[in-house]
Amino acid sequence: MPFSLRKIFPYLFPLFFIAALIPVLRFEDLPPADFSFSNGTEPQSIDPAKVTGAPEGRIINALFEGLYRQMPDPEDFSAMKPVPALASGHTLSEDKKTYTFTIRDGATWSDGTPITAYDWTFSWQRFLHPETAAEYAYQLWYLTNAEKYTGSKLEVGDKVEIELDDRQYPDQHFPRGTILSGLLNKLEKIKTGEKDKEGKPKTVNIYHVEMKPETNGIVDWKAAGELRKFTNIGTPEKISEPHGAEKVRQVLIHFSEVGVKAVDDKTLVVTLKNPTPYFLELASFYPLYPVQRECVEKYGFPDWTQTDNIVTSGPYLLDFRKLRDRIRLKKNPKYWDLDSVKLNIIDAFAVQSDTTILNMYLDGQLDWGNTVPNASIENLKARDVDNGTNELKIAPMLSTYFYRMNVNRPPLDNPKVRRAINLAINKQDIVEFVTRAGQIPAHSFVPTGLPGYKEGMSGEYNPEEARRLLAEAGFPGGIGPDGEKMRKIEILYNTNEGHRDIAEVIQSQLEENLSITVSLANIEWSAFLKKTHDMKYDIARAGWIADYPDPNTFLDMFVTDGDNNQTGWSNKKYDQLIADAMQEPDPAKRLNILSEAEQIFMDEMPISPIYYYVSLNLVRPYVKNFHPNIVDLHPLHIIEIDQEMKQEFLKNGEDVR
Amino acid sequence: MTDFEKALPPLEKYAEMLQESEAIHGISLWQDAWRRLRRDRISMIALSFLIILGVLALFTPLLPLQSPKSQDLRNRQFLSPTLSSVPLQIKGLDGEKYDQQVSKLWHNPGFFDRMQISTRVLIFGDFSIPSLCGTDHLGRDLLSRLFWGARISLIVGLVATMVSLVIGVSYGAIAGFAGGIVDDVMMRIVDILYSVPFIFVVLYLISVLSEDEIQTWLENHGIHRIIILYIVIGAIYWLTMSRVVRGQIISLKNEQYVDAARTIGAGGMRIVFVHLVPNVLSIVIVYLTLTIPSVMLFEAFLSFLGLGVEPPSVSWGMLANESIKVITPLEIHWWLVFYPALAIALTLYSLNFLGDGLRDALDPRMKNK
Amino acid sequence: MSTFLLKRFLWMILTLWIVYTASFFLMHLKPGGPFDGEKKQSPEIRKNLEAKYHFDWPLWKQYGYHLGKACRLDFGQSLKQKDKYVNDIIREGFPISATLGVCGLSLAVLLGISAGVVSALQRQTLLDFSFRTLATLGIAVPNFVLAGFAIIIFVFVLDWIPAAGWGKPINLILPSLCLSAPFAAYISRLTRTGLLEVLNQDYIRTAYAKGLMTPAVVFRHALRGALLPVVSFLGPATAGILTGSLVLERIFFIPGMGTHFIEAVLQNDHFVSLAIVMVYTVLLFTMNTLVDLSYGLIDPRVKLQD
Amino acid sequence: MSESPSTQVYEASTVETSPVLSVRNLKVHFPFKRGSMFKPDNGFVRAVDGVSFDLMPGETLGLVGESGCGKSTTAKAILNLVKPTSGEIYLNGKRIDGLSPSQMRPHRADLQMIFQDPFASLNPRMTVGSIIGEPMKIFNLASGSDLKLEVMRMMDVVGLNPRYINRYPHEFSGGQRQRIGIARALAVRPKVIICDEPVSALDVSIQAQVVNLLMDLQQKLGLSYVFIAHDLSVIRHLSHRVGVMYLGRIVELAKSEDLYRTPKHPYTQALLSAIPVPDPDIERKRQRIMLEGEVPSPDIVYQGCPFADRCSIVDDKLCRHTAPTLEGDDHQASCFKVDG
Repeated sequence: MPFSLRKIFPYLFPLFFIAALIPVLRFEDLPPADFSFSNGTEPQSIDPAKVTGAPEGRIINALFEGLYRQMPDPEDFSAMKPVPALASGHTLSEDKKTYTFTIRDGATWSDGTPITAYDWTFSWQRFLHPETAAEYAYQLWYLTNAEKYTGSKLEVGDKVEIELDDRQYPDQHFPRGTILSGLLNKLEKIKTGEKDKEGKPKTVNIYHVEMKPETNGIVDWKAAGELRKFTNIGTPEKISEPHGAEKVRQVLIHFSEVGVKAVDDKTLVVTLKNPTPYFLELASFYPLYPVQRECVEKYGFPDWTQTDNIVTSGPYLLDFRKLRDRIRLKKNPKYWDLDSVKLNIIDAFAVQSDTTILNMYLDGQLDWGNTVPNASIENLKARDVDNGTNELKIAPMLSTYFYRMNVNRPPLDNPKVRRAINLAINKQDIVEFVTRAGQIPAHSFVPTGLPGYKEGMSGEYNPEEARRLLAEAGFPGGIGPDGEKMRKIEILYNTNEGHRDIAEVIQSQLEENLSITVSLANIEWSAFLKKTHDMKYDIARAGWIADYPDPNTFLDMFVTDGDNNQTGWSNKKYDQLIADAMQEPDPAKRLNILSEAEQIFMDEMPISPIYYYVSLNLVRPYVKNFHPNIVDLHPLHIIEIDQEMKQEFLKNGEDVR
Repeated sequence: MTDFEKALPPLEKYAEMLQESEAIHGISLWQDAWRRLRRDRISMIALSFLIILGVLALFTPLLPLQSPKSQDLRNRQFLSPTLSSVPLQIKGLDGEKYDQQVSKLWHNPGFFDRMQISTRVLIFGDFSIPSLCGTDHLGRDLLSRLFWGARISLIVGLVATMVSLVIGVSYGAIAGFAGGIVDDVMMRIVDILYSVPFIFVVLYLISVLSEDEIQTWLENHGIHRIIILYIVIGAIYWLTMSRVVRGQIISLKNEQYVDAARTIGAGGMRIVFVHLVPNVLSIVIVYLTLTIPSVMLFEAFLSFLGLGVEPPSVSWGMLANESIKVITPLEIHWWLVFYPALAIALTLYSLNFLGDGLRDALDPRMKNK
Repeated sequence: MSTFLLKRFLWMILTLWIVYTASFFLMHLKPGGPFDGEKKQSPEIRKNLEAKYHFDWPLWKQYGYHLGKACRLDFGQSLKQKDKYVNDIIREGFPISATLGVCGLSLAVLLGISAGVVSALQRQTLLDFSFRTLATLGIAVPNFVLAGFAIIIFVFVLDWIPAAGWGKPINLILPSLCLSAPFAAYISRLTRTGLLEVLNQDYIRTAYAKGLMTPAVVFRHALRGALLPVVSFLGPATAGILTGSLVLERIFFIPGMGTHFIEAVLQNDHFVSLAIVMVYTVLLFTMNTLVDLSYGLIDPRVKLQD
Repeated sequence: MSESPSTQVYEASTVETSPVLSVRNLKVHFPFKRGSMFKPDNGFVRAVDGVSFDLMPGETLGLVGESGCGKSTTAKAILNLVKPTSGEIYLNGKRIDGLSPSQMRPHRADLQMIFQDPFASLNPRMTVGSIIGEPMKIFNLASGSDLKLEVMRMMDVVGLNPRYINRYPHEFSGGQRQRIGIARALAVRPKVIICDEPVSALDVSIQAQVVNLLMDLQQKLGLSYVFIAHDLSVIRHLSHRVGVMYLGRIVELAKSEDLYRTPKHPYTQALLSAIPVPDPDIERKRQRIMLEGEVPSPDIVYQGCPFADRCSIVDDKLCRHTAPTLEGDDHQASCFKVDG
């Protein structure tokens, strides 16, 4: 080691620090946004087919547009109504199963190319395609054969499409390789001898297909064709070889069988399995928004979503995106309804902590905060009164906070015990003193506020009745038939202060009112989900937000073995009623059937509803056209800033706080 | 052999001297250090504070405190420090009713706590100290929660530190004594573990331990999740300890008394644990007083992530974390921030000062000063 | 020294491999997968999702596949930030965390050493006592509590600094201050003790005897010897800074690697958390090596071993 | 201890003629590494390089030499504290070199050691009682209160107040501490004790007490000593035979009187000439042999006699090519220039 280096070395450390500081001094100064809001967690993606959450929805709603769009009802701003967007209108067939949409003239992509009906057929095919693995794919399973397409399910006699293994970019499923068409003659399932994760034997398929010729994109299903055998690309050689099966990427039901068809550039025909009264709401739901085929096929996923590549259709363009910091949106000059777009630049901050949101709002960094810490609600209300403003906006929401009860685990297998627990929970106290935002104590699973629907009833807080029910169930005073105390019941919740407070209060109420021992367990989110999915809990907290404004979005999850049932509860009559409602074309009758079903549900009580959520928004007084509503959707492009008021407001700096 | 024995004086001769010898006690190095420590006033204040705190924590159920868990949403939310109190309503109850009230007020206390509680009821009846530190967002008494939290936090600190002590000292001592390849490999393992971000391991361990089968197994064996938490934290903090110990052992193992121990046939384990470890303990003790604070802070950090203790148990970390929620620009329930922060800061303060004092007292250069 | 560096490098590779393997299997054995959501997917969708990310493969095969890619520094796509490649996430987050960390660390060193020097020179005065009290406070208060107080004081009472966010140098002040507090405290204690010890030694007395003024004695002679423990503390401090920034990035809404890491761990975004762990490991290892190296450079008596 | 030491000559038993300890061609080499990665320079330090001797029952064998000549290493190698590179060590006719710690343990009851530094050789955290009691515990010689009595007896034997059993080493003086060390060695009733400069760290006045104690014990208990020292006068006082070591070898081995009267090896002569003689007349006339140069580094391999460079009577033809071996019957020396 040269002596000089030893001398210099102590000075190298400070130098190193100074060098690392250089990037700080090179922070770019951005022009300020016209409007900033907190958007919750960082959006997982801005590809409409890939996401399920509300933060993603807010961004995608600004970047893209669907056939219809949910907008505040001019007659009642608290209600949202689907209004024509990229479609200029639709007609509905007599049997309420076929919608014919007309695509709006002048609707263009942000690169200037026109938006046509074919964009939907492509986008929905991509959305349903198994390799897209869209979690929300079931939102489109109302279309005929859509579910079969996603699940790669086939029956003999089905028309099938076969994608050969000749993709331009093997790891991208769009653009696809060569597509062949044919009729499935025979389907062989062969065991490979291996076992899958659950220990079931693995099988591979050999498809025997009678090929049909295709000319100019039209398949001649009548023409005779040769017989070929196919199998999926992962099939081992030792099976495919002896069967003489060709390895192909996908064998799916032919997409022409799925209920979406572009008749011409302007006409899109959608065929449903059953009458679906809320289909227009679905058509304005962001997963069903079209994406541009050229863009997707040119860059592939995820590159097409990058700022430089993305082509969009909505009122805003993606300016830039900084992970877990912000997404900046700028006005789309090619948007068909440019006049209604008021704001030029919008920042969506990915802030999660509600305390941070409040701090940023009060400090003037946010114009709209989408949630509020419980502890501050009273103060914010008082502040509004003091300032004569209405910044804290509270509105009921179509969603329910509830506790699942595992009906497979005694003593919760007894409906009387479940009802006793429900009646022993003082929901009024919880909303008044814990959540404290004007949430409504819940007596049913479906929230109040759906027009024409009468909710089921589970009874009000009544400790005597609860004790009586518990005694009837064989546990008078919390003591079981064997003279032993009823076993300890555990409330499971995911790590979160709010859930913890509610659980602590309920724990204390149950111990007080029923003299049973309740313990609490909190685990982090994914482990919590795993445990509830696997039904390894006694009581677990849950929440459900409506996908669309209809009781069905709540009720159909509790059919026997429903994916989101997770309580083990099953009732034949209930299943039947839900199925009947599905087929019923008359809206009023249908709601009655659903109401009847919910009453059964509430009598059996596999869940205890705690309260109906409210949306909490903090909005600065100079923000116009922000309407609290039942689905907590707030179209960004109609929001306006009253500049005069803003200037005045900022001048009186004291009032900010 | 027999010749040898013959040459020695008879054994019986010393029996009476044995009595006399009992009276003569040498002053060990520990006593010497203690003498010096006693002269350091700040350390003694710190030590007495810690001892008092420990005793109070141990006998918390005996104190006439309010229930740490009973809520009063309607009347007692966010009460600032006040002289009003909530009587326990337990006096005069017996049998089933008494048991129910106890579990309502204290959530399944163990046998030792139950005894203390009944003594408390005997002495103080329903009386309880007013909410001198205010109440929290569910209307619970903060003073009582601070005391019950002290139990958990101190136990977390102590047990985790003990775990780290046992692992760290054994590991470091064995590596240092064995030397050569064994030492190399063992210390490389420590290096590797150093590189694993702790938080990551903790998150995974905690979620693995929450697995149903594992949890039931643990419960059947009477192991509470919080114990696992201690062990997890302890298992993390042993790394530095083992390094410190190893360094000391390496410098000690060439001492002649180690050679002497070998010539009298002492085995490796005996040399390490009888001869070497007691001689590194002074360094270890100083290091311990620094480990306990970091463990307690780590527990607070876990509480921040919501992975700490389960309610209705409380810990200081949890209280500090709850206090963060009420720091908003609109209103600060200052007592919720101040008292937990004060409790943590005073304890850690004392430990730090005690550590400084111990370092001086145990410093061999200070011998006989 | 080249042997030393070469050996260290090989150890780092081994460490990385072990850490990777351990993390990989821990992650996959941990309950709950990346695809679990509040709404459970139907089996078909679930199957498609698992197939897309090769979760249907046997574990060892996945391990081999991902390890192979990781060796080529390709950590694949994020499971949760679906638009992003893992490398992009790190590329975005790392400079932010690095800046924050370096600022925190340099602030800690600067504040710590100055306070330590003042404390040592003014021993047993009020100034010394207040610095020591402050230092103990810095160690004793959890940094998220500190952050809460700092926000109240600097943002709302004094209104000097925006509450949260990232993008301007002013955003850096509060987080790096809170981040540096415990380390500054520790460094000041180390400096004070070290300096006091050195100041009592013969060569310092000699320097005094030569008629040198106090600052010259302190900075030319004493400080160098006293800094050795500070330098050795920098290794663990780096580790602490990394953990500390996990919390502070969350409170101050800073889109750094710590935020990405916690989110990834909590959401089971395996590939992201793996990659970040790798980055952390490299950082820690490099820092420890630098510290070992600087020992030898600062103190000629220390020889480098293996 | 009133008898003058010079009159005490223990006559080796004529019945028992087999040696209690035999060392045959003992070598201890320590490997070392130095140099850079590109120019490695690896080698061995030949600390002990072919030492052989026998120790008869009841005998004291002195080993002298300058510091660094391998005396202590020889002692450690005999006790298996360092691993010998080659050679054989027999205790009571049984080979004990290269045994594992557990195999070695039974032999340790017969073979003990007294260390140089009475401060460092006692564990500062243990009481005297537990220090002396430890070997008894290990060898299961006593337990419980018997153990304490045994310890007190040992303390009494070495001249310590048995009442101080609960005191700590740092509360004793150097001489007392060395007595604790001796008591510890005696605790297992050994036959052979290796004394590694046991008095060199003590004041001269105390030295005599400890030496006398050792001789007294030898007589009473029939011990055999290997007594290592760099001080020739102490050795002369208590040794029956003396070996002179130079650079890891014994260069001269003879009965004490013979060696001091007629040293054969030039190195021994040089060493002896350095001892001041009490009689000032003789002292003035005495011719002192000054050794030239430094003790050569033990890591160099010598072709010829390792002493050749410093030897006053060196014969370049004779001494530079082959190393001499110990020759002679009773009075052995390894030098070409003297006849054995």
